[in-house]
Amino acid sequence: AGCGKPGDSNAELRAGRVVVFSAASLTESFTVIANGFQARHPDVDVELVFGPSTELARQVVEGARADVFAAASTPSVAPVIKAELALGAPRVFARNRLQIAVAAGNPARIGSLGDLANNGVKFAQCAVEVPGGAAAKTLLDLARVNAQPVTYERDVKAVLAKVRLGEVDAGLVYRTDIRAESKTGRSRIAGVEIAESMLAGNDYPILAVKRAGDRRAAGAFVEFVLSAEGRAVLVEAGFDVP
Amino acid sequence: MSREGGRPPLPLALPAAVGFVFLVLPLGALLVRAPYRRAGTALFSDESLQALRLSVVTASVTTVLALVLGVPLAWMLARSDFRGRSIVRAVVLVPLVLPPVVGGVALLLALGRRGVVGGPLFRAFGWSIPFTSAAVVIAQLFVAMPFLIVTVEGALRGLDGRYDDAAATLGASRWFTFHQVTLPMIAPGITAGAALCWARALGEFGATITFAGNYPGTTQTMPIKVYLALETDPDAAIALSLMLLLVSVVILALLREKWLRV
Amino acid sequence: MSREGGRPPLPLALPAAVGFVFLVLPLGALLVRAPYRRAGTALFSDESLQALRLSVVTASVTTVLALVLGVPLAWMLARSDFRGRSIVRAVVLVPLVLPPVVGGVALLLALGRRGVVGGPLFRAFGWSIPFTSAAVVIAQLFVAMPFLIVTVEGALRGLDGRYDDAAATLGASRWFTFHQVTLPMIAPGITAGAALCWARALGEFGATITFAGNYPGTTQTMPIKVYLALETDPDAAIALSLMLLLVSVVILALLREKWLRV
Amino acid sequence: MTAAAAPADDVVLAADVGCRRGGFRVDAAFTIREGTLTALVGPNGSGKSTVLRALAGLLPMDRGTVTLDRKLLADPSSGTHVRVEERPISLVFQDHLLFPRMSARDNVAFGLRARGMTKAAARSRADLLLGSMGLTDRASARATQLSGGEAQRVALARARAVSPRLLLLDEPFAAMDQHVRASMRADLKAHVSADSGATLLVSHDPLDVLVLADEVVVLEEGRIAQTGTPAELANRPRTDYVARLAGLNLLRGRARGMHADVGRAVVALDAAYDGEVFIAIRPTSIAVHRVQPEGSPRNVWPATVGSVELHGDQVRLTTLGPVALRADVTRSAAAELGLNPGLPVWLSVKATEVTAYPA
Amino acid sequence: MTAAAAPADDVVLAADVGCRRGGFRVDAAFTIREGTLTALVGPNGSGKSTVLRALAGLLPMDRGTVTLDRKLLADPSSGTHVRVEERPISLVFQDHLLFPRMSARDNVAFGLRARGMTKAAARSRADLLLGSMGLTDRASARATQLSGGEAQRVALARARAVSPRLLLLDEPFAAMDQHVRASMRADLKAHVSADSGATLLVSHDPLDVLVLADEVVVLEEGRIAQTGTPAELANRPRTDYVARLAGLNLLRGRARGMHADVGRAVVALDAAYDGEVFIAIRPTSIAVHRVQPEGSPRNVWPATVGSVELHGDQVRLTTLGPVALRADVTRSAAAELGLNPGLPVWLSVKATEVTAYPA
Ligand SMILES: Nc1ncnc2c1ncn2[C@@H]1O[C@H](COP(=O)(O)OP(=O)(O)OP(=O)(O)O)[C@@H](O)[C@H]1O
Ligand SMILES: Nc1ncnc2c1ncn2[C@@H]1O[C@H](COP(=O)(O)OP(=O)(O)OP(=O)(O)O)[C@@H](O)[C@H]1O
Ligand SMILES: [Mg+2]
Ligand SMILES: [Mg+2]
Repeated sequence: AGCGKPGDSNAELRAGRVVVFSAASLTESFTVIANGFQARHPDVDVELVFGPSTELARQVVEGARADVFAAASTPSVAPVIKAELALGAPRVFARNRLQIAVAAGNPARIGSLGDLANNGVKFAQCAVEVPGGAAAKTLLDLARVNAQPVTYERDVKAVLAKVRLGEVDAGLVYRTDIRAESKTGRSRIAGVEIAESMLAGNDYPILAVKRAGDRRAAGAFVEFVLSAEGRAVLVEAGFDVP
Repeated sequence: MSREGGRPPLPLALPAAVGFVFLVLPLGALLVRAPYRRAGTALFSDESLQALRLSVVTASVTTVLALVLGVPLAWMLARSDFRGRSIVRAVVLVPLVLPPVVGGVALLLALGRRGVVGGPLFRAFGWSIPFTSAAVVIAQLFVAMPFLIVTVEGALRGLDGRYDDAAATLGASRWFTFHQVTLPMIAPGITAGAALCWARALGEFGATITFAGNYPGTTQTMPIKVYLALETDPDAAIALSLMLLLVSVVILALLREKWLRV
Repeated sequence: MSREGGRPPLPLALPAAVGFVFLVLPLGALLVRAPYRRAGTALFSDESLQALRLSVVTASVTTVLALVLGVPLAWMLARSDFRGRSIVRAVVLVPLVLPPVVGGVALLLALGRRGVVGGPLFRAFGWSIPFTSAAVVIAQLFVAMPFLIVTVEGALRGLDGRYDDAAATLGASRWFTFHQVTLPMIAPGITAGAALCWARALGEFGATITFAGNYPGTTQTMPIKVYLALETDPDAAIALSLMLLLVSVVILALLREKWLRV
Repeated sequence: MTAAAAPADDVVLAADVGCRRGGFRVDAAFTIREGTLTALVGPNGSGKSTVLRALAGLLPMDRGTVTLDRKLLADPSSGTHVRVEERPISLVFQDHLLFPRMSARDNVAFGLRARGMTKAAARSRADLLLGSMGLTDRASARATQLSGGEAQRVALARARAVSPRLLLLDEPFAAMDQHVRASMRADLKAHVSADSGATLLVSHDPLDVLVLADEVVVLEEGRIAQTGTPAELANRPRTDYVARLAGLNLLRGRARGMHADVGRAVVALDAAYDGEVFIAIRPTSIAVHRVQPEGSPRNVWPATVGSVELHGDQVRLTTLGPVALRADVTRSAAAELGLNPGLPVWLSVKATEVTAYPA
Repeated sequence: MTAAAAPADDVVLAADVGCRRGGFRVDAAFTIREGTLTALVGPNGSGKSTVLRALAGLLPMDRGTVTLDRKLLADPSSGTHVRVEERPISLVFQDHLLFPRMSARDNVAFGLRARGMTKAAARSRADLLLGSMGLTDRASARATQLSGGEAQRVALARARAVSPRLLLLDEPFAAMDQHVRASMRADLKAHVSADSGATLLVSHDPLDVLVLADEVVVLEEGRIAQTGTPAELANRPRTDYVARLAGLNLLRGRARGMHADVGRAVVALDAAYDGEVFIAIRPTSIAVHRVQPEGSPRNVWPATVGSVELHGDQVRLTTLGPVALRADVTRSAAAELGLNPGLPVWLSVKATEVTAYPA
């Protein structure tokens, strides 16, 4: 239940500062979004702090200065809610789906999720303890694909690195990751769409922190992320938006 | 050596006490706040024990390899005067400073399937090192061996070189002198270096997960398990850490007692 | 010491060479595959330089503190015979084995706003340690000081205790003896320990990000920056690591030359 | 003589040292008076260095007491053990133990600086001392860059710099050349005669004992075998070791009137005794003959030449037979007699040249 | 005499050592023949240990050559430098340098094991050697648990165990007691007389030189000051150091016929000389008087007593005046004359007691 009224993203804001804790996978999107926000509110300084979601959550709980917290999974905001530091309920602002990452040219000829179970195919996924791994497990289970990865990486980027370096033939990663990779222009990675991808995915929640120095500005930033402008940036990055 | 105690001087005892309190406080807090109730289940799962065993075994293999390769390297640095010695020394320091994850990337670039050395190996024999327990050892060795080398080099430099002279006048080759005279004299330094190396290998996480990956039973070491547990169940992570701690401190203490008695 | 070179014996030179190749290969691969073209932009951003400076400064402060607290602690372990010495030694080994992230959690439990010690401090004075540059130093100290302690203890144990006897017969207190006789004699060991401590502090990531966070400028050290860069731009991460590497190896080499000349 | 008895007024050190080292045990009690030097002598491994270490406090005692200037320094029975650095005692170690990373000057200055003297003052005092030892130009050399004799002189200077009440010297002259040794000896003599506390000197050189010692304590196998002034020891040795130190032959036997039975022979004595006696014979007073001599000497024994050693103008023989003796003859006499190992000879000594005293 | 000349048939070592150590420089050439012992003597810091280290190969030479058994071991001019461990040379260090973590037995066995002998064989050989040195019961003790004299004996055994062609001994007896020293000396003498290569002995003890040495090399300030047999040196010392070693007074002057001018006095000689001469006078041949003596002695000088030292039955004086001399008088004579420092006296020496020889 919220007590403060979330501000309108277009309303005038007093000069101030917003510290945004955001999941590392949002680095590119939020940098663009923050620039957009600042263009709208030139007096407000947006300071972005990126890191692993769970690490950031722990920092918020331990009293780190944070006004907005955008996480890469719903469970990772739980400690903040449990510590009663959320200003209102977290709101899902983006959703990510899985894709199969393969080396450019797809040498192992992976065409579907089922190909991961083929003999001799080495693939990597995230550990089930992290959101990407949980999604991958759900997806494989629901799609009834009995495939064993050679490694449970700690996050999607590590999976991507293994694919990039050719250590594995394929990896289960987020669409956004492959999109970001291809944007660099000299990508060594290609994506293979998964027909069943809608069966599992990952929600990105955002919330303003109760302790926020400037609740109005924090609220405004949350609203801005959820606004059309923010959503456009996220879609561009490969997210599904609600 | 020969004189017994007396009270240690304040300028030493005081900072020592401060240092000790500083180190013991977090440990104490960890013990006080440990989730003992819920610990049992996390601890005695098969997977935890598997990870613990893998950690202890790989760290021990790593330490043995580090002794075999690192002590001679330390000797070369301390006692031999060859061209490029400062380059070798710099190279030895590199893994100390390199963030472990980057170390893992470097290992992939060198020994991975498409690596500088690993590539030809893979094409010729079909060998692929990553994702095996051997890769765990390699990652740990890369990160932990420098600790041994630097410590042993320090011990060698502190040694009175005249015993080497005495050995040579008795017709002993440098190798004979090394293992008969030098090694016993730097035993405390080697013990210290091996302890550091073992501990560092046991706690290694970044390079291991990057180079060797994470698969229960073959490459999932305890620190990796702890890291992942932190994502979902911090209590379990603390319980696992305490278990790792207990086992390793007991092992180190036992070895130490045994070695220092010699 | 007094005799010059001659060729080093094969049983030493061979493993030393293997060890060296093993350490240099990944570094070489890193250098070969480094993204030099794109490196510049990543390197000379303000944020990178800030992170580098923060890293070097905090690691240096950490090393100084570790020397002040750790050398006396090592002396107590090696030379003083007090009850509970084996417990102190075990405590010193703990941070070596504890996964750094758990170390960070332990520090939060002890010194955090809700910690065993940090709680009362916060309530009484409003002091909060985490997420400050001081917290970076504390995290590094917790993780890195044991390396110094173990190395220096090894050096002390290798020392001929009779010089202490000689000093005592001249009326020197144990403190005077310590800083006039013992310290100069274990200088190589202290150098080694300080180098290890500095390097470990410089590369510290897990405990720092957990206990100190990662605000650019105040708590974002180079390894944290590298870690985050790995998430978005692996090439930049490698470039940053190489920069960290270069700077630190140069600093260590310079200090080493200077200290060893004494 | 034992420390347990109330010491005389001018006694500086009253020691009764009981301690063990591995399987070796020392028990020795003696005192040293103000301004005197006591020589502690004995064979290798007899426990001399051990006694010195115990006095300095470097070795825990398990029995006895050490009292310096009426202050109890050590008494295991009451748990007293004054710390090494608080005893006004310095020790010159047998292997000198100079601090290897310091210059000779800083080694000598060390004790003064430990007592709070400024670095500059201590150093200039050290330079003075080194100068008086003829080491001015080596003062800046590191301890490891000194020759053996130089190092030993620096060690001596270092111990004396702190003006201890008890100076313990463990073979301080062993590595010095003749000239330096003589001058160090003279120096020490001058120092001791002043009001300088007590000095305990370990040495294997009879000359050191003769020239320097007021009292001699002979240690053998960890126990005191004899004590006395140098002259007493030189005239009436009571152990083989002391006899050798004094350059005498020593026999032991059972006397009855003017004769003593020494096992395989009988010795005619200078006077009448009864019971166990020691018999001392000077090597130069032994005459050597190819044929059995006639005439005045009352002691005549057959013997075989054991070894022949040239000592300058003299030849030293050891002889085997009913009485094993060392005899000194002139070089020309030795040549004339054709002395060679294995040669059967006759030895003769006048009864007046034989000194007997109760054992 | 120099190594550069073609060495004689039985020359084992031909050395011409040129090297520096810090600011100190040594240049010395000498040879040693098969089965002989050369004594290397000289004041503290004269470079004896330096020469030994250079011969062993522990110190690089910058000039000269070392040839052992006709094999060139070192020659900086051609870059030859046989490695230390490949030279058939052992060295007993002045500070013995026993391996501290090993037992006495293992120290002695070390060189044999380094040559490939099995551990058991080397140890039993070591036990034999230690037994012959009277150390059977200390064989298992660690090197750090040995007394000074014991350690030195072990060091000697260790060096001899490997049967070197050249045995270098740096004051090997300094810490030994009289008895042990005599027996070690006899032992060494027996060893040297056999067909045993060459031995170079550094010692400050004149007796060692007298008893053991076939040749003596005197080193002063890094250069050879005199060489010769012990007798040559004892009779005709050419430096103050040698004179002191031989126990003589040495003067230097310019002779004209039967007299020599020694600066502040004139000395009547035993024979006629011309030019620079050395003059040696035995301390016992100097008579001391309170009033100017009349009669036969041709040399009479005024003097002042400098120091008086008691050496057993004898009193040793040093005198100041136109000629500074050491004189030995009997104890009774000294008492009679009331000799005390500062006393003006007259010294007299017969011309026949004066030995002069060209400088
Ligand atoms: N640390 C030790 N442990 C066991 N035994 C020892 C130890 N130190 C000395 N000893 C033994 O104790 C005995 C006495 O040794 P100490 O050094 O007192 O002899 P010393 O009279 O000084 O002889 P030296 O004239 O040879 O120096 C020796 O037999 C020696 O081997
Ligand atoms: N490492 C060194 N560096 C500089 N000078 C040195 C070094 N070692 C020795 N010296 C100097 O060289 C000179 C000769 O030393 P050496 O040890 O050869 O003398 P020595 O004849 O053996 O004297 P002693 O009889 O005292 O043992 C001495 O003045 C000494 O101080
Ligand atoms: Mg001794
Ligand atoms: Mg010498």
